[in-house]
Amino acid sequence: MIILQITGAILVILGLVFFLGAAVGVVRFPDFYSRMHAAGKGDTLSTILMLLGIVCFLIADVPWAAVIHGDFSLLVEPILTSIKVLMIALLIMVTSPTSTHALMQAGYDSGIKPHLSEADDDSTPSDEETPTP
Amino acid sequence: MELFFKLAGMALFVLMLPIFYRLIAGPNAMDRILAVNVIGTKTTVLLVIIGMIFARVGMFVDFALAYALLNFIGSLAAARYYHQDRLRQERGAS
Amino acid sequence: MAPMKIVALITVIITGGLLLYATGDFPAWGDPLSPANNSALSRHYIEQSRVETAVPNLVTAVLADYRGYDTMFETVVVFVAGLAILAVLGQGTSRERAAIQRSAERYQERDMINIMTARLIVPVLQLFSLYVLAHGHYSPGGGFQGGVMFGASFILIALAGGLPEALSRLSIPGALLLAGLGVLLYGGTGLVCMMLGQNFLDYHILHRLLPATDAVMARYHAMLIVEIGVAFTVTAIMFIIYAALSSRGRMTGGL
Amino acid sequence: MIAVFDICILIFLVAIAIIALSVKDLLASAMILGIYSFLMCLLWAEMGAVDVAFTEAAVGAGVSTVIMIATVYQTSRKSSD
Repeated sequence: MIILQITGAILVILGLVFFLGAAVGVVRFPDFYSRMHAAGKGDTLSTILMLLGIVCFLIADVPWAAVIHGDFSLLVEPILTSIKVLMIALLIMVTSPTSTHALMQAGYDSGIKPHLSEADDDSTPSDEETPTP
Repeated sequence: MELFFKLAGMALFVLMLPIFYRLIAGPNAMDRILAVNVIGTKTTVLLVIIGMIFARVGMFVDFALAYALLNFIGSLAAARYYHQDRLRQERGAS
Repeated sequence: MAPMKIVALITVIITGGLLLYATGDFPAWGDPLSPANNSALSRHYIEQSRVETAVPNLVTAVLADYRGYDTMFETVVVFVAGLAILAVLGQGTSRERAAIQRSAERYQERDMINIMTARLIVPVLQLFSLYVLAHGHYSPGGGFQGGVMFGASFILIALAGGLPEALSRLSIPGALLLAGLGVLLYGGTGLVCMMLGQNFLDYHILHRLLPATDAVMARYHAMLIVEIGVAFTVTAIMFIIYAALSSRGRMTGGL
Repeated sequence: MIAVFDICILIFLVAIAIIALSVKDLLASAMILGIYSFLMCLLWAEMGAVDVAFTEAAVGAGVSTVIMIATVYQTSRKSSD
Protein backbone atom coordinates (compact mmCIF):
# COMPACT_ATOMS: atom_id res chain seq x y z
CA MET A 1 0.00 0.00 0.00
CA ILE A 2 2.99 2.27 0.44
CA ILE A 3 3.42 2.07 -3.35
CA LEU A 4 -0.07 3.48 -3.91
CA GLN A 5 0.65 6.30 -1.48
CA ILE A 6 3.91 7.16 -3.23
CA THR A 7 2.12 7.10 -6.60
CA GLY A 8 -0.55 9.39 -5.23
CA ALA A 9 2.03 11.80 -3.84
CA ILE A 10 3.88 11.85 -7.15
CA LEU A 11 0.63 12.54 -9.04
CA VAL A 12 -0.32 15.40 -6.69
CA ILE A 13 3.14 16.96 -6.97
CA LEU A 14 3.04 16.56 -10.76
CA GLY A 15 -0.32 18.35 -10.76
CA LEU A 16 1.19 21.18 -8.72
CA VAL A 17 4.06 21.44 -11.23
CA PHE A 18 1.61 21.70 -14.13
CA PHE A 19 -0.36 24.31 -12.24
CA LEU A 20 2.89 26.24 -11.72
CA GLY A 21 3.32 26.14 -15.50
CA ALA A 22 -0.22 27.43 -15.99
CA ALA A 23 0.31 30.23 -13.45
CA VAL A 24 3.59 31.34 -15.07
CA GLY A 25 1.93 31.22 -18.46
CA VAL A 26 -1.00 33.31 -17.30
CA VAL A 27 1.37 35.99 -15.99
CA ARG A 28 4.02 35.99 -18.72
CA PHE A 29 2.30 35.38 -22.04
CA PRO A 30 1.81 38.45 -24.20
CA ASP A 31 -1.83 38.39 -25.30
CA PHE A 32 -5.19 37.03 -24.25
CA TYR A 33 -5.29 34.02 -26.57
CA SER A 34 -1.94 32.60 -25.50
CA ARG A 35 -2.83 33.20 -21.85
CA MET A 36 -6.06 31.33 -22.38
CA HIS A 37 -4.06 28.50 -23.97
CA ALA A 38 -1.78 28.21 -20.93
CA ALA A 39 -4.63 28.50 -18.48
CA GLY A 40 -6.94 26.03 -20.23
CA LYS A 41 -4.50 23.20 -20.77
CA GLY A 42 -2.38 23.48 -17.64
CA ASP A 43 -5.39 23.97 -15.42
CA THR A 44 -7.35 20.99 -16.74
CA LEU A 45 -4.39 18.63 -16.68
CA SER A 46 -3.25 19.65 -13.21
CA THR A 47 -6.77 19.27 -11.82
CA ILE A 48 -7.15 15.79 -13.27
CA LEU A 49 -3.71 14.68 -12.03
CA MET A 50 -4.35 15.93 -8.51
CA LEU A 51 -7.73 14.22 -8.34
CA LEU A 52 -6.18 10.95 -9.55
CA GLY A 53 -3.54 11.26 -6.84
CA ILE A 54 -6.27 11.73 -4.24
CA VAL A 55 -8.00 8.60 -5.54
CA CYS A 56 -4.74 6.68 -5.01
CA PHE A 57 -4.61 7.90 -1.40
CA LEU A 58 -8.25 6.90 -0.86
CA ILE A 59 -7.68 3.36 -2.13
CA ALA A 60 -4.54 3.05 -0.01
CA ASP A 61 -6.54 4.03 3.07
CA VAL A 62 -8.89 1.04 2.86
CA PRO A 63 -8.14 -1.46 5.69
CA TRP A 64 -7.13 -4.22 3.28
CA ALA A 65 -6.23 -6.68 6.04
CA ALA A 66 -9.87 -6.79 7.21
CA VAL A 67 -11.17 -6.93 3.64
CA ILE A 68 -9.04 -9.96 2.81
CA HIS A 69 -10.55 -11.71 5.82
CA GLY A 70 -13.98 -11.34 4.24
CA ASP A 71 -15.35 -8.08 5.65
CA PHE A 72 -16.38 -6.53 2.35
CA SER A 73 -18.66 -3.92 3.92
CA LEU A 74 -15.58 -1.81 4.63
CA LEU A 75 -15.05 -1.47 0.88
CA VAL A 76 -18.37 0.27 0.17
CA GLU A 77 -17.68 3.79 1.34
CA PRO A 78 -14.12 4.26 -0.01
CA ILE A 79 -15.10 2.90 -3.40
CA LEU A 80 -18.18 5.13 -3.56
CA THR A 81 -16.04 8.15 -2.68
CA SER A 82 -13.39 7.16 -5.23
CA ILE A 83 -16.01 6.86 -7.94
CA LYS A 84 -17.30 10.32 -7.07
CA VAL A 85 -13.79 11.81 -7.24
CA LEU A 86 -13.20 10.10 -10.59
CA MET A 87 -16.56 11.53 -11.69
CA ILE A 88 -15.32 15.01 -10.80
CA ALA A 89 -12.20 14.41 -12.91
CA LEU A 90 -14.34 13.23 -15.81
CA LEU A 91 -16.69 16.20 -15.59
CA ILE A 92 -13.77 18.64 -15.42
CA MET A 93 -12.35 16.93 -18.48
CA VAL A 94 -15.61 17.76 -20.28
CA THR A 95 -16.54 21.17 -18.91
CA SER A 96 -13.18 22.92 -18.63
CA PRO A 97 -12.29 22.70 -22.36
CA THR A 98 -15.82 23.82 -23.18
CA SER A 99 -15.55 26.90 -21.00
CA THR A 100 -12.11 27.60 -22.51
CA HIS A 101 -13.68 27.39 -25.95
CA ALA A 102 -16.55 29.65 -24.90
CA LEU A 103 -14.18 32.25 -23.46
CA MET A 104 -12.02 32.14 -26.61
CA GLN A 105 -15.16 32.83 -28.63
CA ALA A 106 -16.01 35.64 -26.26
CA GLY A 107 -12.54 37.16 -26.69
CA TYR A 108 -12.99 37.02 -30.46
CA ASP A 109 -16.43 38.57 -30.15
CA SER A 110 -15.19 41.37 -27.92
CA GLY A 111 -12.65 42.34 -30.59
CA ILE A 112 -9.31 41.43 -28.97
CA LYS A 113 -6.59 41.20 -31.60
CA PRO A 114 -3.91 38.50 -31.26
CA HIS A 115 -0.34 39.58 -30.60
CA LEU A 116 1.42 39.04 -33.92
CA SER A 117 4.47 41.32 -34.15
CA GLU A 118 7.91 40.26 -32.96
CA ALA A 119 9.22 43.81 -32.67
CA ASP A 120 7.60 44.95 -29.43
CA ASP A 121 8.08 41.57 -27.79
CA ASP A 122 9.99 42.72 -24.71
CA SER A 123 8.45 46.15 -24.34
CA THR A 124 5.12 45.42 -22.64
CA PRO A 125 3.98 41.87 -22.00
CA SER A 126 0.54 43.09 -20.97
CA ASP A 127 -0.63 44.70 -24.20
CA GLU A 128 -3.62 46.91 -24.72
CA GLU A 129 -6.60 45.85 -26.74
CA THR A 130 -5.26 46.81 -30.18
CA PRO A 131 -1.54 46.13 -30.75
CA THR A 132 0.06 47.58 -33.87
CA PRO A 133 0.21 45.07 -36.72
CA MET B 1 -0.29 12.10 5.02
CA GLU B 2 -2.25 14.89 6.67
CA LEU B 3 0.86 17.06 6.62
CA PHE B 4 1.36 16.28 2.95
CA PHE B 5 -2.13 17.48 2.09
CA LYS B 6 -1.74 20.59 4.20
CA LEU B 7 1.45 21.40 2.32
CA ALA B 8 -0.27 20.70 -1.01
CA GLY B 9 -3.13 23.02 -0.09
CA MET B 10 -0.71 25.75 0.94
CA ALA B 11 1.18 25.28 -2.33
CA LEU B 12 -2.10 25.72 -4.22
CA PHE B 13 -2.77 28.93 -2.34
CA VAL B 14 0.72 30.24 -3.10
CA LEU B 15 0.38 29.31 -6.77
CA MET B 16 -2.90 31.22 -6.92
CA LEU B 17 -0.99 34.47 -6.30
CA PRO B 18 0.14 34.89 -9.96
CA ILE B 19 -3.47 34.37 -11.03
CA PHE B 20 -4.46 37.09 -8.58
CA TYR B 21 -1.87 39.35 -10.22
CA ARG B 22 -3.63 38.79 -13.54
CA LEU B 23 -6.93 39.52 -11.80
CA ILE B 24 -5.68 42.88 -10.52
CA ALA B 25 -3.57 43.98 -13.48
CA GLY B 26 -5.45 42.36 -16.37
CA PRO B 27 -5.59 44.89 -19.18
CA ASN B 28 -9.20 44.19 -20.03
CA ALA B 29 -12.21 42.31 -18.71
CA MET B 30 -11.50 39.08 -20.59
CA ASP B 31 -8.24 38.53 -18.70
CA ARG B 32 -10.09 38.90 -15.42
CA ILE B 33 -12.71 36.39 -16.51
CA LEU B 34 -9.89 33.98 -17.45
CA ALA B 35 -8.45 34.31 -13.95
CA VAL B 36 -11.88 33.66 -12.45
CA ASN B 37 -12.17 30.50 -14.53
CA VAL B 38 -8.78 29.18 -13.37
CA ILE B 39 -9.48 29.91 -9.70
CA GLY B 40 -12.90 28.29 -9.96
CA THR B 41 -11.44 25.04 -11.25
CA LYS B 42 -8.82 25.00 -8.54
CA THR B 43 -11.45 25.49 -5.83
CA THR B 44 -12.81 22.03 -6.64
CA VAL B 45 -9.42 20.49 -5.89
CA LEU B 46 -9.05 22.58 -2.75
CA LEU B 47 -12.39 21.32 -1.45
CA VAL B 48 -11.34 17.69 -1.94
CA ILE B 49 -7.98 18.43 -0.29
CA ILE B 50 -9.71 19.99 2.73
CA GLY B 51 -11.81 16.83 2.89
CA MET B 52 -8.63 14.73 2.94
CA ILE B 53 -7.21 16.86 5.74
CA PHE B 54 -10.31 16.35 7.88
CA ALA B 55 -10.47 12.65 6.77
CA ARG B 56 -14.12 13.19 5.71
CA VAL B 57 -13.86 13.05 1.93
CA GLY B 58 -17.22 11.32 1.60
CA MET B 59 -18.88 14.47 2.89
CA PHE B 60 -16.85 17.04 0.97
CA VAL B 61 -16.84 15.29 -2.37
CA ASP B 62 -20.56 15.97 -2.79
CA PHE B 63 -20.23 19.68 -3.12
CA ALA B 64 -16.96 19.45 -4.99
CA LEU B 65 -19.01 17.55 -7.57
CA ALA B 66 -21.73 20.21 -7.48
CA TYR B 67 -19.02 22.81 -7.98
CA ALA B 68 -17.50 21.04 -10.96
CA LEU B 69 -20.95 20.88 -12.55
CA LEU B 70 -22.00 24.46 -11.87
CA ASN B 71 -18.72 26.30 -12.39
CA PHE B 72 -19.10 25.93 -16.14
CA ILE B 73 -22.34 27.95 -16.24
CA GLY B 74 -20.67 31.23 -15.25
CA SER B 75 -18.13 31.29 -18.05
CA LEU B 76 -20.79 30.16 -20.52
CA ALA B 77 -22.93 33.13 -19.46
CA ALA B 78 -20.00 35.52 -19.95
CA ALA B 79 -19.42 34.11 -23.44
CA ARG B 80 -23.09 34.53 -24.30
CA TYR B 81 -22.91 38.12 -23.04
CA TYR B 82 -20.08 39.03 -25.43
CA HIS B 83 -21.73 37.25 -28.32
CA GLN B 84 -25.05 39.00 -27.85
CA ASP B 85 -23.27 42.30 -27.27
CA ARG B 86 -21.49 42.02 -30.61
CA LEU B 87 -24.74 41.12 -32.36
CA ARG B 88 -26.43 44.09 -30.72
CA GLN B 89 -23.68 46.45 -31.89
CA GLU B 90 -23.85 45.11 -35.45
CA ARG B 91 -27.61 45.54 -35.40
CA GLY B 92 -27.20 49.10 -34.13
CA ALA B 93 -24.60 49.89 -36.80
CA SER B 94 -26.49 48.52 -39.79
CA MET C 1 -10.01 58.69 -5.04
CA ALA C 2 -13.46 59.68 -3.98
CA PRO C 3 -13.99 60.08 -0.23
CA MET C 4 -16.69 57.40 -0.17
CA LYS C 5 -14.22 54.92 -1.63
CA ILE C 6 -11.71 55.68 1.11
CA VAL C 7 -14.41 55.08 3.72
CA ALA C 8 -15.35 51.79 2.06
CA LEU C 9 -11.69 50.71 1.89
CA ILE C 10 -11.13 51.50 5.56
CA THR C 11 -14.28 49.56 6.50
CA VAL C 12 -13.16 46.54 4.49
CA ILE C 13 -9.67 46.59 5.99
CA ILE C 14 -10.95 46.94 9.57
CA THR C 15 -13.49 44.14 9.13
CA GLY C 16 -10.90 41.87 7.55
CA GLY C 17 -8.42 42.63 10.32
CA LEU C 18 -11.00 41.78 12.98
CA LEU C 19 -11.83 38.52 11.22
CA LEU C 20 -8.15 37.64 10.98
CA TYR C 21 -7.69 38.47 14.66
CA ALA C 22 -10.63 36.27 15.62
CA THR C 23 -9.41 33.17 13.74
CA GLY C 24 -7.08 32.28 16.61
CA ASP C 25 -10.00 31.64 18.97
CA PHE C 26 -11.85 29.02 16.95
CA PRO C 27 -12.54 25.73 18.71
CA ALA C 28 -11.34 22.62 16.91
CA TRP C 29 -13.81 20.70 14.75
CA GLY C 30 -16.02 18.59 17.01
CA ASP C 31 -14.64 20.05 20.22
CA PRO C 32 -17.12 19.10 23.00
CA LEU C 33 -16.20 22.22 24.99
CA SER C 34 -16.90 24.69 22.20
CA PRO C 35 -19.20 27.56 23.21
CA ALA C 36 -21.93 26.44 20.82
CA ASN C 37 -22.54 23.38 23.01
CA ASN C 38 -23.07 25.29 26.23
CA SER C 39 -26.78 26.07 26.16
CA ALA C 40 -29.36 23.46 27.12
CA LEU C 41 -31.19 23.75 23.81
CA SER C 42 -28.22 22.94 21.58
CA ARG C 43 -27.23 20.09 23.87
CA HIS C 44 -30.77 18.73 23.51
CA TYR C 45 -30.50 18.93 19.72
CA ILE C 46 -27.11 17.23 19.68
CA GLU C 47 -28.02 14.42 22.05
CA GLN C 48 -31.69 13.77 21.27
CA SER C 49 -32.25 14.55 17.58
CA ARG C 50 -31.07 11.11 16.51
CA VAL C 51 -33.43 9.48 19.03
CA GLU C 52 -36.41 11.70 18.28
CA THR C 53 -36.26 11.89 14.49
CA ALA C 54 -33.92 9.10 13.31
CA VAL C 55 -32.13 11.56 10.99
CA PRO C 56 -28.33 11.30 11.20
CA ASN C 57 -27.71 14.78 9.76
CA LEU C 58 -28.35 17.17 12.63
CA VAL C 59 -28.66 20.20 10.37
CA THR C 60 -31.51 18.71 8.37
CA ALA C 61 -33.34 17.71 11.55
CA VAL C 62 -33.07 21.21 13.02
CA LEU C 63 -33.91 22.93 9.75
CA ALA C 64 -36.93 20.91 8.68
CA ASP C 65 -38.36 19.73 11.98
CA TYR C 66 -37.40 21.73 15.07
CA ARG C 67 -37.38 25.02 13.17
CA GLY C 68 -40.01 24.20 10.60
CA TYR C 69 -41.61 27.64 10.73
CA ASP C 70 -38.32 29.26 9.78
CA THR C 71 -37.84 27.12 6.70
CA MET C 72 -41.48 27.45 5.68
CA PHE C 73 -41.38 31.22 5.67
CA GLU C 74 -38.01 31.18 3.90
CA THR C 75 -39.73 29.22 1.15
CA VAL C 76 -42.53 31.76 1.11
CA VAL C 77 -39.94 34.56 0.84
CA VAL C 78 -38.36 32.89 -2.19
CA PHE C 79 -41.80 32.46 -3.74
CA VAL C 80 -42.76 36.09 -3.15
CA ALA C 81 -39.41 37.25 -4.56
CA GLY C 82 -40.10 35.44 -7.81
CA LEU C 83 -43.62 36.87 -8.01
CA ALA C 84 -42.27 40.36 -7.30
CA ILE C 85 -39.69 40.12 -10.09
CA LEU C 86 -42.38 39.03 -12.54
CA ALA C 87 -44.67 41.85 -11.38
CA VAL C 88 -42.01 44.60 -11.50
CA LEU C 89 -40.59 43.71 -14.91
CA GLY C 90 -43.99 43.33 -16.53
CA GLN C 91 -44.48 41.65 -19.87
CA GLY C 92 -44.22 44.44 -22.42
CA THR C 93 -46.67 44.99 -25.25
CA SER C 94 -47.31 42.19 -27.69
CA ARG C 95 -45.89 44.25 -30.59
CA GLU C 96 -42.65 44.74 -28.69
CA ARG C 97 -42.39 41.03 -28.01
CA ALA C 98 -43.00 40.20 -31.64
CA ALA C 99 -40.28 42.67 -32.72
CA ILE C 100 -37.78 41.17 -30.28
CA GLN C 101 -38.66 37.69 -31.47
CA ARG C 102 -38.18 38.58 -35.13
CA SER C 103 -34.79 40.18 -34.56
CA ALA C 104 -33.71 37.37 -32.26
CA GLU C 105 -34.63 34.79 -34.88
CA ARG C 106 -32.75 36.62 -37.59
CA TYR C 107 -29.57 36.85 -35.52
CA GLN C 108 -29.86 33.45 -33.92
CA GLU C 109 -26.55 31.64 -33.99
CA ARG C 110 -25.83 29.12 -31.27
CA ASP C 111 -22.53 27.41 -30.67
CA MET C 112 -22.63 23.69 -31.42
CA ILE C 113 -19.98 22.77 -28.83
CA ASN C 114 -21.90 24.51 -26.04
CA ILE C 115 -25.12 22.75 -27.01
CA MET C 116 -23.44 19.33 -27.06
CA THR C 117 -21.76 19.86 -23.68
CA ALA C 118 -25.04 21.07 -22.23
CA ARG C 119 -26.73 17.92 -23.51
CA LEU C 120 -24.08 15.90 -21.74
CA ILE C 121 -24.10 17.88 -18.49
CA VAL C 122 -27.82 18.52 -17.96
CA PRO C 123 -28.85 14.89 -17.23
CA VAL C 124 -25.92 14.47 -14.83
CA LEU C 125 -26.79 17.73 -13.12
CA GLN C 126 -30.47 16.84 -12.74
CA LEU C 127 -29.71 13.34 -11.49
CA PHE C 128 -27.16 14.67 -9.02
CA SER C 129 -29.59 17.30 -7.76
CA LEU C 130 -32.17 14.59 -7.11
CA TYR C 131 -29.49 12.65 -5.22
CA VAL C 132 -28.70 15.74 -3.16
CA LEU C 133 -32.38 16.19 -2.39
CA ALA C 134 -32.99 12.58 -1.42
CA HIS C 135 -29.73 12.05 0.44
CA GLY C 136 -30.08 15.19 2.55
CA HIS C 137 -30.90 13.11 5.63
CA TYR C 138 -27.47 11.48 5.61
CA SER C 139 -25.05 13.97 4.07
CA PRO C 140 -24.98 17.74 3.54
CA GLY C 141 -27.63 18.90 1.16
CA GLY C 142 -31.39 18.96 1.11
CA GLY C 143 -34.22 20.72 -0.58
CA PHE C 144 -32.71 24.13 -1.14
CA GLN C 145 -29.44 22.93 -2.63
CA GLY C 146 -31.10 20.30 -4.79
CA GLY C 147 -33.64 22.83 -6.01
CA VAL C 148 -31.01 25.40 -6.89
CA MET C 149 -29.07 22.81 -8.89
CA PHE C 150 -32.20 21.64 -10.69
CA GLY C 151 -33.02 25.25 -11.56
CA ALA C 152 -29.44 25.76 -12.73
CA SER C 153 -29.90 22.90 -15.19
CA PHE C 154 -32.77 24.80 -16.84
CA ILE C 155 -30.60 27.94 -16.86
CA LEU C 156 -27.89 25.91 -18.60
CA ILE C 157 -30.39 24.82 -21.27
CA ALA C 158 -31.41 28.45 -21.72
CA LEU C 159 -27.79 29.60 -22.05
CA ALA C 160 -26.77 26.94 -24.52
CA GLY C 161 -29.86 26.58 -26.67
CA GLY C 162 -31.73 29.83 -26.17
CA LEU C 163 -34.51 30.91 -23.87
CA PRO C 164 -37.37 29.45 -26.02
CA GLU C 165 -35.68 26.05 -25.80
CA ALA C 166 -35.82 26.17 -22.00
CA LEU C 167 -39.33 27.66 -21.94
CA SER C 168 -40.59 24.74 -24.02
CA ARG C 169 -39.43 22.45 -21.20
CA LEU C 170 -40.65 24.54 -18.26
CA SER C 171 -43.03 27.32 -19.24
CA ILE C 172 -43.62 30.32 -17.00
CA PRO C 173 -47.20 29.30 -16.00
CA GLY C 174 -45.93 25.79 -15.35
CA ALA C 175 -43.10 27.14 -13.23
CA LEU C 176 -45.51 29.29 -11.23
CA LEU C 177 -47.74 26.27 -10.70
CA LEU C 178 -44.73 24.27 -9.52
CA ALA C 179 -43.68 27.02 -7.12
CA GLY C 180 -47.14 27.28 -5.66
CA LEU C 181 -47.32 23.50 -5.37
CA GLY C 182 -44.10 23.52 -3.35
CA VAL C 183 -45.43 26.05 -0.84
CA LEU C 184 -48.72 24.13 -0.72
CA LEU C 185 -46.89 20.89 -0.01
CA TYR C 186 -45.05 22.48 2.90
CA GLY C 187 -48.03 24.30 4.36
CA GLY C 188 -50.36 21.39 3.67
CA THR C 189 -48.20 19.04 5.69
CA GLY C 190 -48.53 21.44 8.59
CA LEU C 191 -52.29 21.73 8.12
CA VAL C 192 -52.72 17.95 8.04
CA CYS C 193 -50.88 17.81 11.36
CA MET C 194 -53.34 20.39 12.70
CA MET C 195 -56.34 18.43 11.46
CA LEU C 196 -55.11 15.33 13.23
CA GLY C 197 -55.18 17.26 16.50
CA GLN C 198 -51.60 18.40 16.97
CA ASN C 199 -49.79 21.71 16.56
CA PHE C 200 -48.89 23.14 13.17
CA LEU C 201 -45.88 21.27 11.67
CA ASP C 202 -45.79 18.75 14.52
CA TYR C 203 -45.05 15.80 12.31
CA HIS C 204 -45.10 12.83 14.65
CA ILE C 205 -48.91 12.54 14.49
CA LEU C 206 -48.59 11.69 10.78
CA HIS C 207 -47.90 8.05 11.63
CA ARG C 208 -51.66 7.57 11.47
CA LEU C 209 -51.65 8.43 7.77
CA LEU C 210 -48.31 7.12 6.53
CA PRO C 211 -48.38 3.31 6.33
CA ALA C 212 -46.21 1.11 8.55
CA THR C 213 -44.39 3.84 10.48
CA ASP C 214 -44.13 4.74 14.12
CA ALA C 215 -43.99 8.27 15.50
CA VAL C 216 -40.22 8.62 15.00
CA MET C 217 -40.21 7.43 11.41
CA ALA C 218 -43.22 9.66 10.66
CA ARG C 219 -41.05 12.66 11.46
CA TYR C 220 -38.31 11.23 9.25
CA HIS C 221 -40.63 10.84 6.25
CA ALA C 222 -42.47 14.12 6.79
CA MET C 223 -39.12 15.91 6.61
CA LEU C 224 -38.54 14.37 3.18
CA ILE C 225 -41.97 15.58 2.00
CA VAL C 226 -41.23 19.07 3.25
CA GLU C 227 -37.82 19.13 1.56
CA ILE C 228 -39.44 18.10 -1.73
CA GLY C 229 -41.80 21.06 -1.38
CA VAL C 230 -38.86 23.43 -0.83
CA ALA C 231 -37.09 21.95 -3.86
CA PHE C 232 -40.14 22.50 -6.11
CA THR C 233 -40.41 26.16 -5.12
CA VAL C 234 -36.71 26.90 -5.42
CA THR C 235 -36.36 25.17 -8.80
CA ALA C 236 -39.22 27.09 -10.33
CA ILE C 237 -38.31 30.45 -8.81
CA MET C 238 -34.63 30.27 -9.83
CA PHE C 239 -35.65 29.66 -13.42
CA ILE C 240 -38.31 32.38 -13.33
CA ILE C 241 -35.81 34.93 -11.97
CA TYR C 242 -33.29 34.11 -14.69
CA ALA C 243 -35.85 34.12 -17.49
CA ALA C 244 -37.39 37.41 -16.39
CA LEU C 245 -34.11 39.23 -15.75
CA SER C 246 -32.29 38.11 -18.89
CA SER C 247 -35.14 39.10 -21.19
CA ARG C 248 -36.46 42.14 -19.28
CA GLY C 249 -39.74 40.32 -18.64
CA ARG C 250 -40.44 39.84 -22.36
CA MET C 251 -39.59 36.08 -22.26
CA THR C 252 -38.12 36.22 -25.76
CA GLY C 253 -34.60 36.99 -26.88
CA GLY C 254 -32.40 37.44 -23.87
CA LEU C 255 -28.92 36.08 -23.31
CA MET D 1 -1.65 24.47 10.95
CA ILE D 2 -5.26 24.61 9.72
CA ALA D 3 -5.31 28.20 10.99
CA VAL D 4 -2.89 29.06 8.18
CA PHE D 5 -5.63 28.05 5.73
CA ASP D 6 -8.01 30.35 7.58
CA ILE D 7 -5.66 33.30 7.35
CA CYS D 8 -4.89 32.66 3.65
CA ILE D 9 -8.58 32.51 2.75
CA LEU D 10 -9.43 35.60 4.81
CA ILE D 11 -6.62 37.68 3.25
CA PHE D 12 -7.76 36.58 -0.19
CA LEU D 13 -11.34 37.52 0.73
CA VAL D 14 -10.34 41.07 1.69
CA ALA D 15 -8.24 41.39 -1.47
CA ILE D 16 -11.09 40.13 -3.67
CA ALA D 17 -13.56 42.51 -2.02
CA ILE D 18 -11.27 45.46 -2.72
CA ILE D 19 -10.71 44.36 -6.33
CA ALA D 20 -14.43 43.89 -6.95
CA LEU D 21 -15.07 47.39 -5.62
CA SER D 22 -12.34 49.04 -7.65
CA VAL D 23 -13.00 47.47 -11.07
CA LYS D 24 -14.97 49.81 -13.33
CA ASP D 25 -16.27 47.13 -15.68
CA LEU D 26 -19.44 45.72 -14.14
CA LEU D 27 -19.23 42.41 -16.01
CA ALA D 28 -15.75 41.72 -14.63
CA SER D 29 -16.99 42.84 -11.23
CA ALA D 30 -19.82 40.29 -11.36
CA MET D 31 -17.37 37.52 -12.24
CA ILE D 32 -15.02 38.60 -9.43
CA LEU D 33 -17.91 38.34 -6.99
CA GLY D 34 -18.01 34.73 -8.18
CA ILE D 35 -14.50 34.27 -6.74
CA TYR D 36 -15.69 35.88 -3.52
CA SER D 37 -18.34 33.20 -3.36
CA PHE D 38 -15.77 30.42 -4.07
CA LEU D 39 -13.59 31.62 -1.22
CA MET D 40 -16.60 31.95 1.06
CA CYS D 41 -17.50 28.33 0.28
CA LEU D 42 -13.95 27.21 1.09
CA LEU D 43 -14.09 29.13 4.35
CA TRP D 44 -17.38 27.57 5.43
CA ALA D 45 -16.17 24.11 4.47
CA GLU D 46 -12.91 24.55 6.30
CA MET D 47 -14.65 25.79 9.46
CA GLY D 48 -16.95 22.75 9.44
CA ALA D 49 -20.26 24.37 8.42
CA VAL D 50 -20.75 21.91 5.61
CA ASP D 51 -24.41 22.56 4.80
CA VAL D 52 -23.81 26.29 4.52
CA ALA D 53 -20.84 25.58 2.26
CA PHE D 54 -23.04 23.45 0.03
CA THR D 55 -25.61 26.23 -0.23
CA GLU D 56 -22.90 28.74 -1.05
CA ALA D 57 -21.45 26.40 -3.69
CA ALA D 58 -24.82 25.75 -5.32
CA VAL D 59 -25.98 29.37 -5.32
CA GLY D 60 -22.69 31.19 -5.80
CA ALA D 61 -21.10 29.06 -8.50
CA GLY D 62 -23.96 28.90 -10.92
CA VAL D 63 -27.04 30.92 -10.30
CA SER D 64 -25.99 34.24 -8.77
CA THR D 65 -23.21 34.88 -11.31
CA VAL D 66 -25.55 34.16 -14.20
CA ILE D 67 -28.30 36.37 -12.79
CA MET D 68 -25.87 39.25 -12.30
CA ILE D 69 -24.54 38.88 -15.85
CA ALA D 70 -28.10 38.85 -17.17
CA THR D 71 -28.81 42.06 -15.26
CA VAL D 72 -25.64 43.70 -16.59
CA TYR D 73 -26.69 42.68 -20.10
CA GLN D 74 -30.02 44.46 -19.74
CA THR D 75 -28.51 47.61 -18.15
CA SER D 76 -25.27 49.48 -18.79
CA ARG D 77 -21.84 47.91 -18.61
CA LYS D 78 -19.68 50.65 -17.13
CA SER D 79 -19.84 51.77 -13.51
CA SER D 80 -20.68 55.45 -13.23
CA ASP D 81 -18.84 56.51 -10.08
